[in-house]
Amino acid sequence: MNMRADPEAMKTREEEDILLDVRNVSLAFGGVKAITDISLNVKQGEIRAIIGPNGAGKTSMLNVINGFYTPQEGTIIFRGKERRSMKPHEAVGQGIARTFQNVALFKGMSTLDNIMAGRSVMMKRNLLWQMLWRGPALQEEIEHREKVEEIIDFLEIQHIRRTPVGKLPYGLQKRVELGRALAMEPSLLLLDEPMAGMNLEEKEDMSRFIIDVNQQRGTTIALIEHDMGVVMDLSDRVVVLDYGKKIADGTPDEVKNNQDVIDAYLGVPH
Amino acid sequence: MFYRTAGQFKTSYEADHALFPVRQDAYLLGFILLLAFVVFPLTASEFAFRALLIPVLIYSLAALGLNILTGYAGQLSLGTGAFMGVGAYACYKLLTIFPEMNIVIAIAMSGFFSAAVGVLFGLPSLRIKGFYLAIATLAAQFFLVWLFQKWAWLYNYNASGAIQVPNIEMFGITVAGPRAEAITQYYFVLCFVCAMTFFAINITRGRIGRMWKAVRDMDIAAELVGINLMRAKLTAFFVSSYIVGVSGALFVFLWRGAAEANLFDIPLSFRVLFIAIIGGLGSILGNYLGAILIVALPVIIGSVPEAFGIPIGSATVEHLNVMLVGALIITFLIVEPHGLARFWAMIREKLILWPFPH
Amino acid sequence: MSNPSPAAQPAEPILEVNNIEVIYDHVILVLKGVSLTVPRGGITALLGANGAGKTTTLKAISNLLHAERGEVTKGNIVFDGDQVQNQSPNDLVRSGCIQVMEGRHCFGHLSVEDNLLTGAFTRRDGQSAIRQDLEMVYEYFPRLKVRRNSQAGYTSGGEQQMTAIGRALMSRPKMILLDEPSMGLAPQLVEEIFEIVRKLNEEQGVSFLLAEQNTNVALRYAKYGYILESGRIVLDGEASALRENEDVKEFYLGVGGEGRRSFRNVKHYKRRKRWLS
Amino acid sequence: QGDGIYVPNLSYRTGPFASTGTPLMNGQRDYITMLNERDGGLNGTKLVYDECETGYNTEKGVECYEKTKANAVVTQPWSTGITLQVLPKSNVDNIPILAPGYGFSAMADGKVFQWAYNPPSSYWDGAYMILQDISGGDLTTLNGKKIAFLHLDHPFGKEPLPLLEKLSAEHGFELVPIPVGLTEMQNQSAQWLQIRRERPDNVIMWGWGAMNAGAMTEAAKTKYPMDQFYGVWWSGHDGDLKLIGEQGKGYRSISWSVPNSESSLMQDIKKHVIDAGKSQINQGEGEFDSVFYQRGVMISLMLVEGIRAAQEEFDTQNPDAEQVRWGLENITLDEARLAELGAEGMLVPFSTSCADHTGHGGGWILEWDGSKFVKASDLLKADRDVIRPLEEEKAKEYAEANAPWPVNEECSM
Amino acid sequence: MDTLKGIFVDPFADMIAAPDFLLQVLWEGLVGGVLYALIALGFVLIFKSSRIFNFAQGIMVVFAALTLVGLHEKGVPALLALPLTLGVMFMLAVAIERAVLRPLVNQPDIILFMATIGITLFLIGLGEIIFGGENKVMITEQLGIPTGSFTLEPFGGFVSIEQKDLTAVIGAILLVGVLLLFLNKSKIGRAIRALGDDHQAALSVGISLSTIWVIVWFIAGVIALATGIVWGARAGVSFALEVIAYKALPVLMLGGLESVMGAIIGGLAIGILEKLFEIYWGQPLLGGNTEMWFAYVLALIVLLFRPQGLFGERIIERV
Ligand SMILES: Nc1ncnc2c1ncn2[C@@H]1O[C@H](COP(=O)(O)OP(=O)(O)OP(=O)(O)O)[C@@H](O)[C@H]1O
Ligand SMILES: Nc1ncnc2c1ncn2[C@@H]1O[C@H](COP(=O)(O)OP(=O)(O)OP(=O)(O)O)[C@@H](O)[C@H]1O
Ligand SMILES: CC(C)C[C@H](N)C(=O)O
Ligand SMILES: [Mg+2]
Ligand SMILES: [Mg+2]
Repeated sequence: MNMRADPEAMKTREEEDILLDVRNVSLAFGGVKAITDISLNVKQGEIRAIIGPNGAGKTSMLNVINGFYTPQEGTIIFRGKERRSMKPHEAVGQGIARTFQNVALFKGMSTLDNIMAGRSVMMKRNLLWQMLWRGPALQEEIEHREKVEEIIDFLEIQHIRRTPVGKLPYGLQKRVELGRALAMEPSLLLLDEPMAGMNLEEKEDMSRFIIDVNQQRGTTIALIEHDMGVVMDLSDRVVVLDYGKKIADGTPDEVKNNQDVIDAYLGVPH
Repeated sequence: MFYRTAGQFKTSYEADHALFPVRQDAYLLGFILLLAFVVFPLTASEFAFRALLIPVLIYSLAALGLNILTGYAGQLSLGTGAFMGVGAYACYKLLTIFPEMNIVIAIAMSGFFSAAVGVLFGLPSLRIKGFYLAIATLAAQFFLVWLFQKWAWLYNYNASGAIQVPNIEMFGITVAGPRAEAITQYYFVLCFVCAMTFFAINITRGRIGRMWKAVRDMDIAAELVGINLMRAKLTAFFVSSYIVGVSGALFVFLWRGAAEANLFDIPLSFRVLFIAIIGGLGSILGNYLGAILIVALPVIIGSVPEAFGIPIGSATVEHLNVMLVGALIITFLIVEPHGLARFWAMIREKLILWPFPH
Repeated sequence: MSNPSPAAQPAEPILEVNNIEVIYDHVILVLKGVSLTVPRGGITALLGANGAGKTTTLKAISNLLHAERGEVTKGNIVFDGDQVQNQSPNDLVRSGCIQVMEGRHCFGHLSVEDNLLTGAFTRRDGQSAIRQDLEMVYEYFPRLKVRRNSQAGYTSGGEQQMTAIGRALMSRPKMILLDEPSMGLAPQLVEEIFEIVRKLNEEQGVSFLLAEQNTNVALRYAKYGYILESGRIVLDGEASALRENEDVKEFYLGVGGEGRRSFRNVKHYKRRKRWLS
Repeated sequence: QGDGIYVPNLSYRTGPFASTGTPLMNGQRDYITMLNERDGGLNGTKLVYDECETGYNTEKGVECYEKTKANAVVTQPWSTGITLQVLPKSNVDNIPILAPGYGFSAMADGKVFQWAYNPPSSYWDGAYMILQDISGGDLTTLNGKKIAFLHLDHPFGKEPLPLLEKLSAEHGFELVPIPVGLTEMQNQSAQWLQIRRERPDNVIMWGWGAMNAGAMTEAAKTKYPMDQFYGVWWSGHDGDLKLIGEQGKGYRSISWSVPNSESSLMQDIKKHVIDAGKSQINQGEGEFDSVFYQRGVMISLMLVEGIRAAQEEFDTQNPDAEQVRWGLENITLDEARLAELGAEGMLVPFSTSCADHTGHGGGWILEWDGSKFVKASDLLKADRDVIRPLEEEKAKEYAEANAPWPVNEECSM
Repeated sequence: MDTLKGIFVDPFADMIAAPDFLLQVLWEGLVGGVLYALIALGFVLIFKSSRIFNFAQGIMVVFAALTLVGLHEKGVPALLALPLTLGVMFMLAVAIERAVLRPLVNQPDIILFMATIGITLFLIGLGEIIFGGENKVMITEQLGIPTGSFTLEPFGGFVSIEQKDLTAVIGAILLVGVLLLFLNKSKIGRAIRALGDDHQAALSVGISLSTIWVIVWFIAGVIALATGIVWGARAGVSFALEVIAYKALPVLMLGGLESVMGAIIGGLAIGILEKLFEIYWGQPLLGGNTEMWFAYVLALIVLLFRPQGLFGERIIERV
């Protein structure tokens, strides 16, 4: 029951094809049903928000999409390929990158290294060259370093390049995490509550980055967020989950005024 | 003042990737190398070579190997001693089977044996984590030492069950065996250790090093970032065990001169672990600092009462020594859980700011 | 800008923080002289950007810094008439000051109910009273009742936040230090939690010190607010007054002259303004 | 060590081997103290006795060796493992090794092992003598018997194996080696279950430290007949047997020393050292009367005889290591000399020579009577014709493996 | 072919041929297992309450036993020495809490683990200075523990059972029962479990780390004393005992680091299986001494299937 998006709210896009199609997925942990028979899709180039009360299964949904959880039922079609699950690092290879609800950075490493780690899949030089730090290994390192520096510039985190991320304030950590995900050059970027714990100013910054990534790089984004202002402003379409079930799906305006959503999630109309 | 970094600008990423982005660090290293290659050999006594310098170098190398596994890749290992043993026995067998083989090659090759064994015992790390993984390494520890004892082929069926290093020459100079001079052995070990350190630095700061650290800091996230956990962990076991194996071969061939199986038992593993931890996990420099502390300290403590002519029984000295080492370990952990390397980093940071803090 | 204690503080203070300095790891100076007061029965908000030092302030109050290699090097803190420095964290809890830590910190391997019960560790008033409070917590957070037997480590973020707050309630505190209670919670729940805060405050006279990023909500519920930046208090005042302050409006509430700004139209230039730097 | 003759000892008074090590060290120490007190040293030169703690750990032992070797006239490794490791170095460092009753049995071959001494009997001698006692003197009667060899899994425990294997092949008895790992010394239930299953006619034990006590308790529990249970001289410690007391009655250990507290030597030690409060002995437990304490005394006695010989030969108060080496191969401790020293019957008489660094004095059987060890046989002597070829063969092998290895061809018998 | 027969046929034939011997093997294994389980219990308690992998448990056993025997040697009557030793263990717990745990609160696991190795070294040195290195005899009789043995005679053979072993088995069962009740039913028990998850959070809800730790380390000390008495009664008391700590590690892994039940079942399983393996496979086929590693390899194999051990807490993996 995919509602056709309101053409008015849609931006002009070259393609309208579906990048990711989740079909009838169910996931349970022992007795806990985290996701019950949910279908949803993400179109090429859009910003897709997933909202819902705590414990609704949003994070689980992302985990299913990038292969960390294997659903008991249903299939996922990504770029036309159908599957039930795959190894997370395969998902990365296919172009799915993500950030995490509870910052999952490599705490002992510097910002630069964290973002460089995002490029691990793309780096190939073997141990021997690494050992010598000459020729191809060095060259490869420098090539990727340039790419990473672009991201660092883009996210305006030059000043913390060498700081171990464990010491950074939370907001910056989230930003580094975004950087790491971007370093993977994903075609689908999954963001799990990127603005939780941020103040207004930082949320504005983060919004700007998300929009830029989406517009300049053409990256498709799936976004979980509890700040309704952000969700409503940024997203093209919103899907609402509640206790593992989908209760609404549509443009921000449609969702905002949906009574079920108000009851289950928003509390008061926003 | 000395550590003024201002005015040192990098104009390319290549320069930024140099071994020592801060020039003073390079000077410092030069100074240390000068000490190691010139000053010590000129001044040290035979006792100093055998009781201090050579063991410090070899233990640092072993700790470096362990540090790669535990400090960089986050896989706790309590089996270092046994892997050193694999290196030592491999080298022994290589040299008995091919007596003509150059000892440098034999030592370098023996590392591969322990690397292979390391990877084998590293396989469980794909499923088992943290302290539970320690069991896999302990299984290696106990099983291998048992094997060293029971498999007579390993020690050429010697009645005593020990391996004995014969006199080995290289370019006409005896480098190993009872006739070798301490100073020759020192240089031999020093060169090996320097080369291995250089390689280790390069590996740990590049792609592979990053993969390891990522796995250490958060393996789930590493996996979700596209790092193949299996590859990362097994390369860590490989590289680590290689270095440890080489250090084991050096340990026996260039220092101890002979070894029984139980030399590689758990106290050795713990000693190396101490060095790595007191020195600082995830640091290369730390291994050296740690080794200096753990190797030199007992020697010094042992000679203090003697120097002051205090009549203490040798057993009491030994007991006090053990107690002190225990207390020191605890003290160091409390003062700086991140090890001596962090200590140095702090000093260095202060020096950079000095004399104008904040 | 200095930080004069406002004359019009109602009631006698339950908590006084006097000009404290905090250093981590012997070198990192994080708080550079913070003073604040929480009146008995008041709700006071501590606002500020990331890394401003809110959490540090709260941990200094509940004496938890020690575990992070942090130290109060100057100033003092008085809770309910007693110097905090001389008390251990559990003394503090016993005398009624409890903290809900940022990032939840539930006991992952314990069930939700056991988590709640650990909150009653310092209590000496018997099983039945504790049971009663447990029911009260379940009333506040019905979701917890459903998940009572699940391992807390496997519950969702929101459920964990509820568990953490519920756990604090179980100690029957006089004062709760709430560190970012709204983080990661659904909007409805944020309102609910703040309603609970209000209720506890009004019905049971519990005092609150809230560290919050969500300035909007915080200033709606708090009576008084402090704004912290880079380890210093830069502004304080009645919540209502703060809400009207132009700078606060601009930087913390996101309402410029022409009403609420849209996140979509964020300008691509730095518009950071700091009171101090 | 400015004045005096420096005689270091690689001792162990700690760790799992301390229980057997300590009384021996005390004995060694007290004899030398006694000489210093009573006679003002050896021919007027003080003996400087010094211990370095090894914990019976080979690695530590080698460290101690390095640490003490500078001024030493002798090194006393106190462990077969350590002996084996310092053996190749002794040739380079030129320090004699004195390993009485332990070490590598082939060290008897003085042509090859110019710097090593293991008087008065070697492990191979010991093993042979035990078999003699078991067989009542005729080894051929062992045919068809089963003998378990319970040993510490350490160079020490493995040392007699080559000889035992050879003899088992020659005389047709079945040899069942049962190793005890260093970590299992105190819990030998698996080993003793094996013994119970195998039902050997005799058990021979090469045990040391905590292993002895462990074996005694298990033997009692398994109800293994004590009179079929033999031990090497290091497994005959009063303390170990006291653990099981009466139950140990009949246990025998071969020994080349016998305690005699009434001898004038021991009385001198009592007077000059113990009563003067200069001993570390633990008087409460009858340590003074024990086999091991008095054997310690005998060991120092042998050493001092060697030094004395060097003093006399080279006419010097302070012989150096090279000279002491000569002294050690010219010890003559016959009955007369022992009597002169006040140690009559306390040590098997023997003498060393350039070619014979052991002396092969033989040994007696000591039997535990429930409360102490008593001498239970005449002097036994191993059949040298059987052992010597093996010694020569192993010594040759050793020299080849450690080439270049100097061999002194000038020695003759 | 012969090897296969040696592996799959002969051992079982042996078992059937001498059932009394098999029983003896099982009994020995069981008694060994009880001892392993006791040491493992000490580990588990401390691990549960602090995530500290307490390597010093082995030396605590030695220390407790030596104190008991040492006091007795000094002329203190056995029944007075026992409470005095408990007092010493309590002081030890307090000292460790003050000097080591408190300053190291909230540090990574491995650091605390290292610190316990530091404690081990310290106690070894201290103990040897105070008590000396010799093997001492446990004062079994003086404590009123029945000594002597009796012999069962099944299948025409004999199984000899030491009374003190029997006492040990019964004592261990009681101890475990009490502990289980304590952990699951008492408030302190819950606090202990909470502490294991998050030190800071525990502090923040007013659980006093110091108190809990002293309690836990004291209980571990009591268990150590019990272990020391039992083990000392078999083989005497000396520092060589310390190595039994290594025996407890695989037990822990097999049973699960946090599980009291696991420690018991793991201990018994390992005790019995390693003995069976050594006697029927190890000695005939592998040259013996397989007890050195058997437990570890067994634990490793089990862990491959259950990474948290048989009864350990599930490892929470979430993002
Ligand atoms: N354990 C620590 N060691 C060193 N520095 C620390 C430590 N904890 C916090 N800091 C630093 O102290 C500063 C203040 O941190 P604090 O957590 O108090 O800020 P906050 O206002 O609570 O921020 P947030 O909104 O992100 O929670 C930050 O710059 C942080 O990096
Ligand atoms: N690995 C797991 N094991 C057991 N239960 C799980 C696991 N992961 C999630 N759950 C359960 O599934 C449900 C959905 O969790 P999920 O984390 O997806 O919620 P969410 O929508 O992201 O909530 P929030 O907004 O609070 O983050 C929760 O009840 C949670 O307890
Ligand atoms: C007295 C000791 C030297 C005996 C010892 N067990 C050895 O190694 O031979
Ligand atoms: Mg979530
Ligand atoms: Mg905070």
